Amino acid sequence: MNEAVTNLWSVPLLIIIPILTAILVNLLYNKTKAIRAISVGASIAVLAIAVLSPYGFHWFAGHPAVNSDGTYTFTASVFSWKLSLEYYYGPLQQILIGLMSLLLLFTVLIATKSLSKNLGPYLAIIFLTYVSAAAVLMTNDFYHLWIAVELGSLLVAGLVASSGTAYAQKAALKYTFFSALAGSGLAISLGLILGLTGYVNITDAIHFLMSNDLGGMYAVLYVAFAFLTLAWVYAGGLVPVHPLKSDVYRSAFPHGTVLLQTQSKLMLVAIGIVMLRLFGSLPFATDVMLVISVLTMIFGVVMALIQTDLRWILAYLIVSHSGLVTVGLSLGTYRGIVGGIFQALNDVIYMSILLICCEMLLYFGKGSTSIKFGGGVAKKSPWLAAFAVLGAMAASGIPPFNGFQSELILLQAALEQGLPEVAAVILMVSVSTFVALFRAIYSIFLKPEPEKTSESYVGRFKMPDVVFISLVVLLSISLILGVYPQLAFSFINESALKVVLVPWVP
Amino acid sequence: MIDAFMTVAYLMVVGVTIGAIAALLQKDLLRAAYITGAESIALAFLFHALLAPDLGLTQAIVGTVLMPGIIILAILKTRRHEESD
Amino acid sequence: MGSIDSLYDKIKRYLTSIFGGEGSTDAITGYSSGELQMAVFVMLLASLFRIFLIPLGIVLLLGAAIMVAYFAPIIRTVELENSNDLNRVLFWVIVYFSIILAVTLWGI
Amino acid sequence: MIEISLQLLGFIAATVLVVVGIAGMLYLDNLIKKLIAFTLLSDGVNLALVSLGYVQGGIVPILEPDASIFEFPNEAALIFGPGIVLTNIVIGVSTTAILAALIVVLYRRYGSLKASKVLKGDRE
Repeated sequence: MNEAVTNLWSVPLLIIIPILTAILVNLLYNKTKAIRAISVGASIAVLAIAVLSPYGFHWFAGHPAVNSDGTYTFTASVFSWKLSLEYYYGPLQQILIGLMSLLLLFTVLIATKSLSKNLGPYLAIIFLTYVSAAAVLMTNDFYHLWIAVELGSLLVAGLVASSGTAYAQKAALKYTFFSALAGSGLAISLGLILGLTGYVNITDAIHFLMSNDLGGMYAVLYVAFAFLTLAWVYAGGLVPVHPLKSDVYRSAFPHGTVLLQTQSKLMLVAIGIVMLRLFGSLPFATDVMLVISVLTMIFGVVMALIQTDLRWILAYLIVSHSGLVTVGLSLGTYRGIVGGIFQALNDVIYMSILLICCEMLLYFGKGSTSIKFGGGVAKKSPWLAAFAVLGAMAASGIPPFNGFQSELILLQAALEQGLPEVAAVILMVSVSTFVALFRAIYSIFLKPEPEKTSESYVGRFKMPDVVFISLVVLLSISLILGVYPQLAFSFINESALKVVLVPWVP
Repeated sequence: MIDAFMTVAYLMVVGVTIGAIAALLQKDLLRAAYITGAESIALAFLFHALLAPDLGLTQAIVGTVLMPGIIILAILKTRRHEESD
Repeated sequence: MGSIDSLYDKIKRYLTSIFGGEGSTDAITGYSSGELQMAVFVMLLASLFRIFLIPLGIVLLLGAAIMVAYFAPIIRTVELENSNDLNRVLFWVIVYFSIILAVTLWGI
Repeated sequence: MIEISLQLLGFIAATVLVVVGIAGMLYLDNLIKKLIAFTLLSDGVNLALVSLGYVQGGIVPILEPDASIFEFPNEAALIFGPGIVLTNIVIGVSTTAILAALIVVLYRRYGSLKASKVLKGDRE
């Protein structure tokens, strides 16, 4: 029977509201009050839409799915050729986009508080970065995936370069040069998959690959996999490009890095799930992904250990924890995928706490967050010290916080697969995160202040209310997820089961 | 008829190749930008020959005007010749 | 002379010769723990080859242990290879890409 | 003389462009030269994608009013390559613009276009 077309209302709003806000804010350029009102309103609206929206599909190009008897349907669960560009908004998308909207709100609040020059274009780039991550997460076709990844990489460069230092501009230039290789690789990969299957829709492509014997054309599929891996590595900052990505994380403003790391982790999850769905059954595919993730974890954490600047330590730890996300995905089992996605969620939360603390240190210290900060910040701003210590505990997987739960699941998943070595590497990352972070936190916050700098920093540091509220919210989310992780599992479970059991369903 | 067409195609492939290499070997950056434009015309013909005339038109406009324009603007804002040392 | 003891001495001597001081500053603790992490990681990676053949894993593990003790301070090399030079990153990406292609196409 | 199809010719030209582009990005020191190499690389990728859709003896994939609908799918060249390429050209232009802007800004700071001077690997 023929059904009426019921497109979901929330998906286009989630894309269009930030784009319109970006255009408007860019036109306003320097009118701080108007920009603040519009951008805060838009991010609250996006957050409300993400939380309140029902689940469902949105079809562009309007092709209905054709049944075998010639009728058409829009129901996703029955087998049929979709032949359309489609977006899917499900539980996984809801929790990840909802969290990203919350972080967008905090980022916008902090940015409008701390910056005054060129505020409009900066906020426009922030909103567009949000759009790119949301689109990659929701899309179920190759065109949107490719365009969102390409634009996301350009926006990363823009966000970094707008922080204005020479180092940031160099980092942006290097990152954009590299997008030539990765973006072209992604285009070739999509071209090969489209040429092989003939379908833009990922569901259709998987159906085709499952129902047809490719014969000698399997080599083409492998080449497509290799190019897609290159794009995955580039978008998420995994091992061969991690020097460039850690530069990017280091040299943006810390509140910009909050959104940057959210974007790259969401892209890792989204593209990783697409790769699992498409290539999960190929021999060696998940092995290649696993090797890349293990190398990312270890190089990130070793480079974090040898830094002497809190911003560099955080940059390399973000890279290393991206490896934790992808190791779960690349194990390919149900528990591994749940652990990977849950790790991405937790990672985004606790790294944001630490990055906002870092932003406050920059604000207090007039530009210097090196370990040679001098100590004694805990006496002047005890709340900030408490937040930093608790955030570091969450990051290194200490029980009452959320990092512990996801790392436990990852360890179980690795041991289930018979890979105790990978479990050992996960433990090494967890312990070294603790060492690297507490080395910095001790010498910035807890060490007594040297006597001679008595003329500077007299009195207590006053933390802005916005920052205090956002830190409290993030820390309470972290605690709630750590004590009661089933809250997040109810969102993640379904999509992990789908990837393992019915990979063609988005 | 077909042979003439293929001959032109061969010529264009040779033109693309030589243009690419010549653009990168120039010492004068402005001339390198012009050569990129010429290489784009050959590329546009190849697109046309490969049954994608719309892309041929796009490439002809973008590749001969927009891309060299951006590069020339960058050269005018910086320096024209490569540094020697 | 115990091998662990001498390895630690080697790393510490190397790092104090670079940074100066008596071996308890921020940089030196970080570098030495990073060095030990790399050593453990190389041995773990070698032992992963037990998936294909258990004796191969044992042999590679022993070989990796000997290599680690022999080439002891590798942390500066690791740091250099992880530098953000554009050409170096491009080089590593091309190496990676060819390895991925070789491994996956080998499976056919 | 060996018979070479137009598709193979396109792939050869695309390979040359990609190889020249990657080699230029790796070995040339001038930032503008690296930018030109980048445009060559994206041109090569576009050409490869267009050649992928070529059908020997086919027609342009535009449905004429008097053409037969049933023969059209068998004769027309495949459309997916051009669909990607059109976007890729536009993305290439915007990337080129961003790169050129960053190069100009860095030139004002350092007074040099040499990548070995501007982009050498260092920590702040």
